[in-house]
Amino acid sequence: MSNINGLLTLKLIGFSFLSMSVGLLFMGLGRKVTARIQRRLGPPFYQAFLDVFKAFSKSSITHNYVMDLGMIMALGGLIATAFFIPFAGYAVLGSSSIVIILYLMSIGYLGMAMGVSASGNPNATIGISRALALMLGYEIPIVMIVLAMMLTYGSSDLLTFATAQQGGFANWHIFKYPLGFLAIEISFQAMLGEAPYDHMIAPAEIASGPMVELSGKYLGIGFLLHAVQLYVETGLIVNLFLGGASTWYVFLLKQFAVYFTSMCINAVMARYRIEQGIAHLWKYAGTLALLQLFITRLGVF
Amino acid sequence: MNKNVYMTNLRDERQNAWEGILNYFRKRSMWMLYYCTGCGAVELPPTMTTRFDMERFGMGPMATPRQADLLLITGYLSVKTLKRVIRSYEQMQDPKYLVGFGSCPINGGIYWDTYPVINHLEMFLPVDMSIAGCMPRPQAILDSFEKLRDEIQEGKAVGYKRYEKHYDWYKANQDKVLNREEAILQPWEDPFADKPTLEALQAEDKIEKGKDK
Amino acid sequence: MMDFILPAIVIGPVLIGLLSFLFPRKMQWLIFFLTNIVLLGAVFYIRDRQNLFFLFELSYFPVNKLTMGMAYSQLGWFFLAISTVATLLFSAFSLGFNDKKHATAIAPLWLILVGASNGIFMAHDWLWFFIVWESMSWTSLLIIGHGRNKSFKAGIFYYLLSLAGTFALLMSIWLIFRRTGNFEIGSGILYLARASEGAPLYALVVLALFTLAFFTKSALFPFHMWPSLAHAEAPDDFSAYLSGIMIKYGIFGLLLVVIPVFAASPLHAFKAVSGVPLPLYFTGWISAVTAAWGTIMAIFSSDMKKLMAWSTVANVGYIGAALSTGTSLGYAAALFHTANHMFFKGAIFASLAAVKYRTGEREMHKLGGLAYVMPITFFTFLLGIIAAAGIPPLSGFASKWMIFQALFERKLVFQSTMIFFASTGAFLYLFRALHTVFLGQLPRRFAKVKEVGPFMSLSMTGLMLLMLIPGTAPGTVLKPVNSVLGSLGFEQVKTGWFFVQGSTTAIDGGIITFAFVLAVAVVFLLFVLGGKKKKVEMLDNYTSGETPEDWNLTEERYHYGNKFYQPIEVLFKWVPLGAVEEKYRQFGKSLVRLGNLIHDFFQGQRVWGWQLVAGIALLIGLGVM
Amino acid sequence: MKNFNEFIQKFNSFYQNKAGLTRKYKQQYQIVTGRDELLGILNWCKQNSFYHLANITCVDWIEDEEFELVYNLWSYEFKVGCLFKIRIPRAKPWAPTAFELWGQAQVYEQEIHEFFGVYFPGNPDLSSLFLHNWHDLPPLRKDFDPLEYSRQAYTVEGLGVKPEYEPEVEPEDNSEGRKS
Repeated sequence: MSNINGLLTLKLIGFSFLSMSVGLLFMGLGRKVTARIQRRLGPPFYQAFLDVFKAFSKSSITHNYVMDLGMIMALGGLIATAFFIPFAGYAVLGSSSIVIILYLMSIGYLGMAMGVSASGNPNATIGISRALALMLGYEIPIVMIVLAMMLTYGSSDLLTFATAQQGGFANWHIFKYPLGFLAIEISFQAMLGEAPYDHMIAPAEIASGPMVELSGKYLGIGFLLHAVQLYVETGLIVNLFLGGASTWYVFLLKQFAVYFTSMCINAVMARYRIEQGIAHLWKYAGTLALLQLFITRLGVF
Repeated sequence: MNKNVYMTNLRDERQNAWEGILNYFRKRSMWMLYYCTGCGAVELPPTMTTRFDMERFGMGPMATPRQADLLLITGYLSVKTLKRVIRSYEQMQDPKYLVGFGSCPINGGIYWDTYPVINHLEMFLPVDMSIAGCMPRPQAILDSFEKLRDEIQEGKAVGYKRYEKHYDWYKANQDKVLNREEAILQPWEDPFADKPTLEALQAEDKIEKGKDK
Repeated sequence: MMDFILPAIVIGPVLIGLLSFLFPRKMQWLIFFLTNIVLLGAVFYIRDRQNLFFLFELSYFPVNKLTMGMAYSQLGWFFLAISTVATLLFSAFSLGFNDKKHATAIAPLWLILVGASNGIFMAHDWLWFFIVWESMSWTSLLIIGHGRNKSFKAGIFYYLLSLAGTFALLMSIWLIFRRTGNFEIGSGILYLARASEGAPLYALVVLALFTLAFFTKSALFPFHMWPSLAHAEAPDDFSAYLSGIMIKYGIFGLLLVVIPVFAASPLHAFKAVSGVPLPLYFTGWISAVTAAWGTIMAIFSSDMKKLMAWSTVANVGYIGAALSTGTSLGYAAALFHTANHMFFKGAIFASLAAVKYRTGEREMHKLGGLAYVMPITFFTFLLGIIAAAGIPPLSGFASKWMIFQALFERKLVFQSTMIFFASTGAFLYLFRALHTVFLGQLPRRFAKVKEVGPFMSLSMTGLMLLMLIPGTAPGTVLKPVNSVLGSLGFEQVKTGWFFVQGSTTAIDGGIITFAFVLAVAVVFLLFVLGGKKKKVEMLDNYTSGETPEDWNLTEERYHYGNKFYQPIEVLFKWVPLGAVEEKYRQFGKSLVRLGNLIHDFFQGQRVWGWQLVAGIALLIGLGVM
Repeated sequence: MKNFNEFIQKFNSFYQNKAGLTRKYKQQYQIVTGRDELLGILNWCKQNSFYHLANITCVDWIEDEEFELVYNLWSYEFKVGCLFKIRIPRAKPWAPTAFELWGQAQVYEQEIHEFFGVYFPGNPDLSSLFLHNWHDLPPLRKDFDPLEYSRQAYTVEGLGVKPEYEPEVEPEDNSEGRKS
C-alpha cells in the first residue's frame, strides 16, 4: 500500500493501454495468419484497431445498468490482471503472484457473464453457461502445472519462474516440463475459446453467444476484453514456459509465437460438443498435468 | 430534371472533420449481416473466400444485427419477411447501411407481379446501394462495396439519417402494406365463416343431391 | 476476576428470550434486535480481559470439588465477536423481514439460541460445554421446525445427526473425565497430548470421537447432506444464522480441542505425511472431498437455498482443509475464512430471503431479472458471490489465498488441486444463482416487485461493508486472529493492515484494490468517451428478427435457468452422488423394520402364542438356573 | 398382400362402383372418387400398405367450376405412388379432413384452406399460415388477378406514395449520385 504514488498510477495507465494494444495487434496478425492458411490475403495487420475504433464510435444500446456495470467490471478486472503479468521481466506492481492472476481473471469472466446475461437474451446465457462449463475443464490442468512450478521454486511469484529460466534455451521450462507445456497448450486453446473449444461463440448456432446483444461500444469493450485476455494468457505462458524475456521485443515475439500456434490449430480444427470438450480437457490436459505434478512431487520428496 | 425522384440522398448534411475521420474507420471496418431470403446469398461465399477475399477490406460476417453495420438484402422480400427485415434494420446501430442485392429489392425482379412480394424496397427502408443483376456476380458485389466505401467517406451514404428524418414517411409506407385492413381487389367472403360441422355439411349435401335427382 | 458480565452475555439472552414469550410477536423481534445491540456493546467491553471468568461449585458432587462455568478465552472471544456482529445484522434484517405476512414466532427461541451460542464460545469446562451444546441443538431444532411439517422433518434429520454427534461428544468427555477426574478443558487437552505418546490408541479414540461430534455439526463428509435439508427448510431469515454461524461450532470445537492436542503432542506420536500428523492428513482429505462434493451438488441444485446450503458445505470443507495442515498459517486461514464465510454467506442468505420476501419463490428458474427492480439486494448478492468465489478484491480472496498458502506450506498439492476444483466450481454455481435469480428476463408477474424495506436494506449494506473491508485491508480481521494464535501458543502470521505474508509470496490487499479501481476507472473513461447509448426495453432482443409473441410463446420460457450446466451433469452421470444419502435411508428403513418387529411382538396377531412361548422359555430358564 | 396386382384386384372388388383405379405411369396410379367415399377409401389404402401421405394439393378447374383435391400416397411395399383425386364444387368447397388418418394432413389442409378457400370440417387449426394480413380472395384461385393486385398493393402509384420530400438540390448533384 505504501508504494502507491502518482508515478505508479501513470505507469499503470500506460500498462493498461499497452495490454490492449498488444492484444489488438495480435488479433489483427492472427486474422492475417488464418487468412494465409486459407490462402487469402487477409485484412491489414492493424485491422483490429480499426474495428475497435469504429465500434466505439457507433451508437449502442443498453438494456439496464447491470449491463454497463458488467462490461466495465469485465474489462477493468482483466486489465487489473494484466498489471500483475511481468512484462519483459518487469512487474509494474512489484508483485506477480500467480494465485492473484488466476483469481483476478475470474472477475473479468464474472463481469462479462453478468453484463451479457443482463441483456435478457437467452442465447447470451447459453454461451455463458458453455464458457463456464468449459472453465471447469481447463482451470484444473493449469492449476496443477502452476502447483508443480510452485513446488520446484517454493514461490508463487511469476517473476521468479521467469528469472529462473534465464541463460539459454536449455533452461526453459518447455524442456524441463514438457508434459506440463503440452497440457497448458491444450488448456490455453480452451481458455481463448478457439477451435476446437469455441462452443461459447458458435455464431451459426447461438448467434455468437455472449456477444449477441453487444452493440457499438459494448462490442468494442468485448473486443478489448479478448485483446487483454490474449495479452494476459500469452504473457502467462511466456513467463511460465518460454523463459520470460529481458527485452520488450523478445517478449512480444514470444507472446506472438504462442498465439501463432493457437491460431494455426484454430484454423484447421472443427468444434467439439460441450461435454466432449470438457471430457477431452480432463482426459488429455488433465492427465498430462497430473503426471507432471506427480513427477515433480516425487522429485521434491 | 428527373421528376420521378421519390427518394433522394441527404446531400445537405455537412460533415465536420471529426466525422471525416470517423468515416475512414467506418469504411475500413464494415461488418455485414445478410438477410438470405433469396438466391442472392449464393454469390456471397465466393466473394468471401479465397478468390475474391472480402476480408482484405475489413469486411466480415456478423451474427446479429446489434453488431453489424451493413445489412444485405440478398433477394426478394415478401410482406412477411419485410416485417423481419424492418425489425432487424431498426435493431442495428447507427451508422448503418443497407444494400439491396439483385433486381428483386429494386423492382421486384422476376416476382414483380406476384401477390406476396413487394416491388420497391426503397419505399420501406432507406437503401444506400443497389446492385443490379440477377444475380450480381462477385465482381459486381465487390465493385458496389467499393462504391459504398467511397460514399461513406464522402458522407453520402447516410440512409440511416434519412430514415430518422423521414421516419413518418417510411412508417406510413410500411403500415400501408403491413397493417392492411381492407381488401384491395375484392374482399373474400368465406362461405364457411360460421364453421359448420362435418355432419351439417353432409346433411346439406344429401338434400342437394336429392334435389338433383 | 469473577465478574457477572459473562453470565450476562450468556444467560442474559436466555432469560430475555424466555420473558419475551409474553410479548406480542412484533415486540419480540424488537426485543431481539435491542438485545443484540446491548450484546455487541458487552462483547466489545470484555475485549482482552484475559482473566475473566464465572464459575460455580457443584457442591452436590461428593467426590471431588467440581466447578462449572464460563471463562474468557481469546479464541472464544474472536468467535463471540464475529458472531455477535453478524447476529446483530441478521436481527436487523429479521426486524424488517417479520412483518404481518411473514412473521414466525422464533424470536424468543432465537434469543435462547444466541445465549447458548455465546455459552459455547465462553465455555470453561466440558460440563458447561455439553449443557450449552445440547441446548443449542434442541433450540435450533425447534426453530428449523417452526411449525411446518416439511421443515420439521428436515429438522428431525438434522437433530438425529446432531444427536449422534452429541453421543460421541458425551462419550469422549466421559473417557477424559475417567482418566483425569475433572472437567476442565485445558487440562484435558494437556492430558490427551501426553497420552498420545504413552497410549496413542486411547488418544486417537478420544480425538476421533471429538472429531465425529464436530464433523456432524459442521456437516463435513459423510454428514454433508443435512444443511441441504435443514438450511433450505429453515425460516428464510434464520437460514443466514444457521449457515453463517451455527455451522462454525464444529470448527470452533476442532480449534478448541483437536488442534491443540496435535499441536501439543510430539510429531512422532502419530505418523506424519509431509509434516502433517496422519489423522490430520486424513481429515484434510475428508475436508477436500467435502469441498468438491458440496461443489458438485451445488452445481446440480435448482433450489436457491439448497444451492447455497451446499456451498456452505463446500466452504466448511475449505476451512477443514486449512485446519488440517496443522500450521499456524492454516489456523489463521481457517479463522479468517470462518469470519469471511459468516459475513458473505450471511449476505447471500439475507439477499435470498429478501428475494423470497418479495416474490415468495424458491425455485431459481421461476425467478429472474430481479436485479433491475431490487438493486440493493442484487448488490449484496453480487458482492456475496464475488467474495464466495474468492475473487479479489473482496474478503473471500484473502482467506482462500491463505488457505492455499497453508496447504502449500505442507506441499499438499493434490489437496490443493481438489480445493481449487471446488473453487472454480464455486464460480460456476454462484454465477448460475446470480443469473437465474437476478439477471436474465424479468417475468411479468414480478414486474412490480419493489426493493425491500429500510431495516433489511441497512442490514444488507452493513454486510456488504463487512465483505469489502477485510478484502482491502485483511489486517482488520487478521490482527485479532493473530492475538488468538498468540493465546493458543502458535506462531503469528506476518501481517499489516493491508499486507499479508504467506508461505510462497505476500499479497497486499490495498495494491490489488488500487489496481482494480484504477483499471475500472480507465475503462470507465473509455466507456464515457464512446458513442451514445440508448436504453431499450428488456424484450427488445435479437431473436432472428422475430418477436416471441409471433410464436405464441410465453416470456417465462425465455429465461434460461433450468438445467443450466447440463453438459457437466452428463459428465458426472456415473458418480453415485446420492450414495451416502441412500445408505442413511437404508439404515432408517431397517430401523423401521426392527421397530415393526418389536411392535408385532407385543401387538401382533400371534401375540398370545409368542408370549406363551416366551413365558415357558423363561420358566424353563429359571428352572434350569 | 403380396404384389400390387392383388391390391388392384381387391380394390376393384371392393370399390368397383365408387372409384376408378387407372395406371398413369410405370410407378404411378390414379384413383378418382367422390367426396363421400374419400375417407373410407383413404383408410382402406392406408391399411393396405399406402401408409405414407406425401402431400395434398389442390387444382382449380375454373371452367368446370370445380376444385380437385389430390392426395399423394406412396407405398413402400410396392414402390408405387398413387394419386388420389376427388372433385368438389367450387362455389362451396369443402372436404372431410384426413387429419385423423395422417397427422401431417393438418398442415396441408391448412395451406389449401389459406390459398384456395377449401374448408375442412374437423381440422383443428385452419388459421392463416403464410399470408400476412390477407383480406382478398385466396390468391391461388384462378379468378384472382395477381398482376393487378401487385400493381395496386406494392407499386408507387398503387399505394399512392408521395415523394419523400421535394429535392431542393441542384439537378447536377442528382445525376452523379445513385438513381432510385
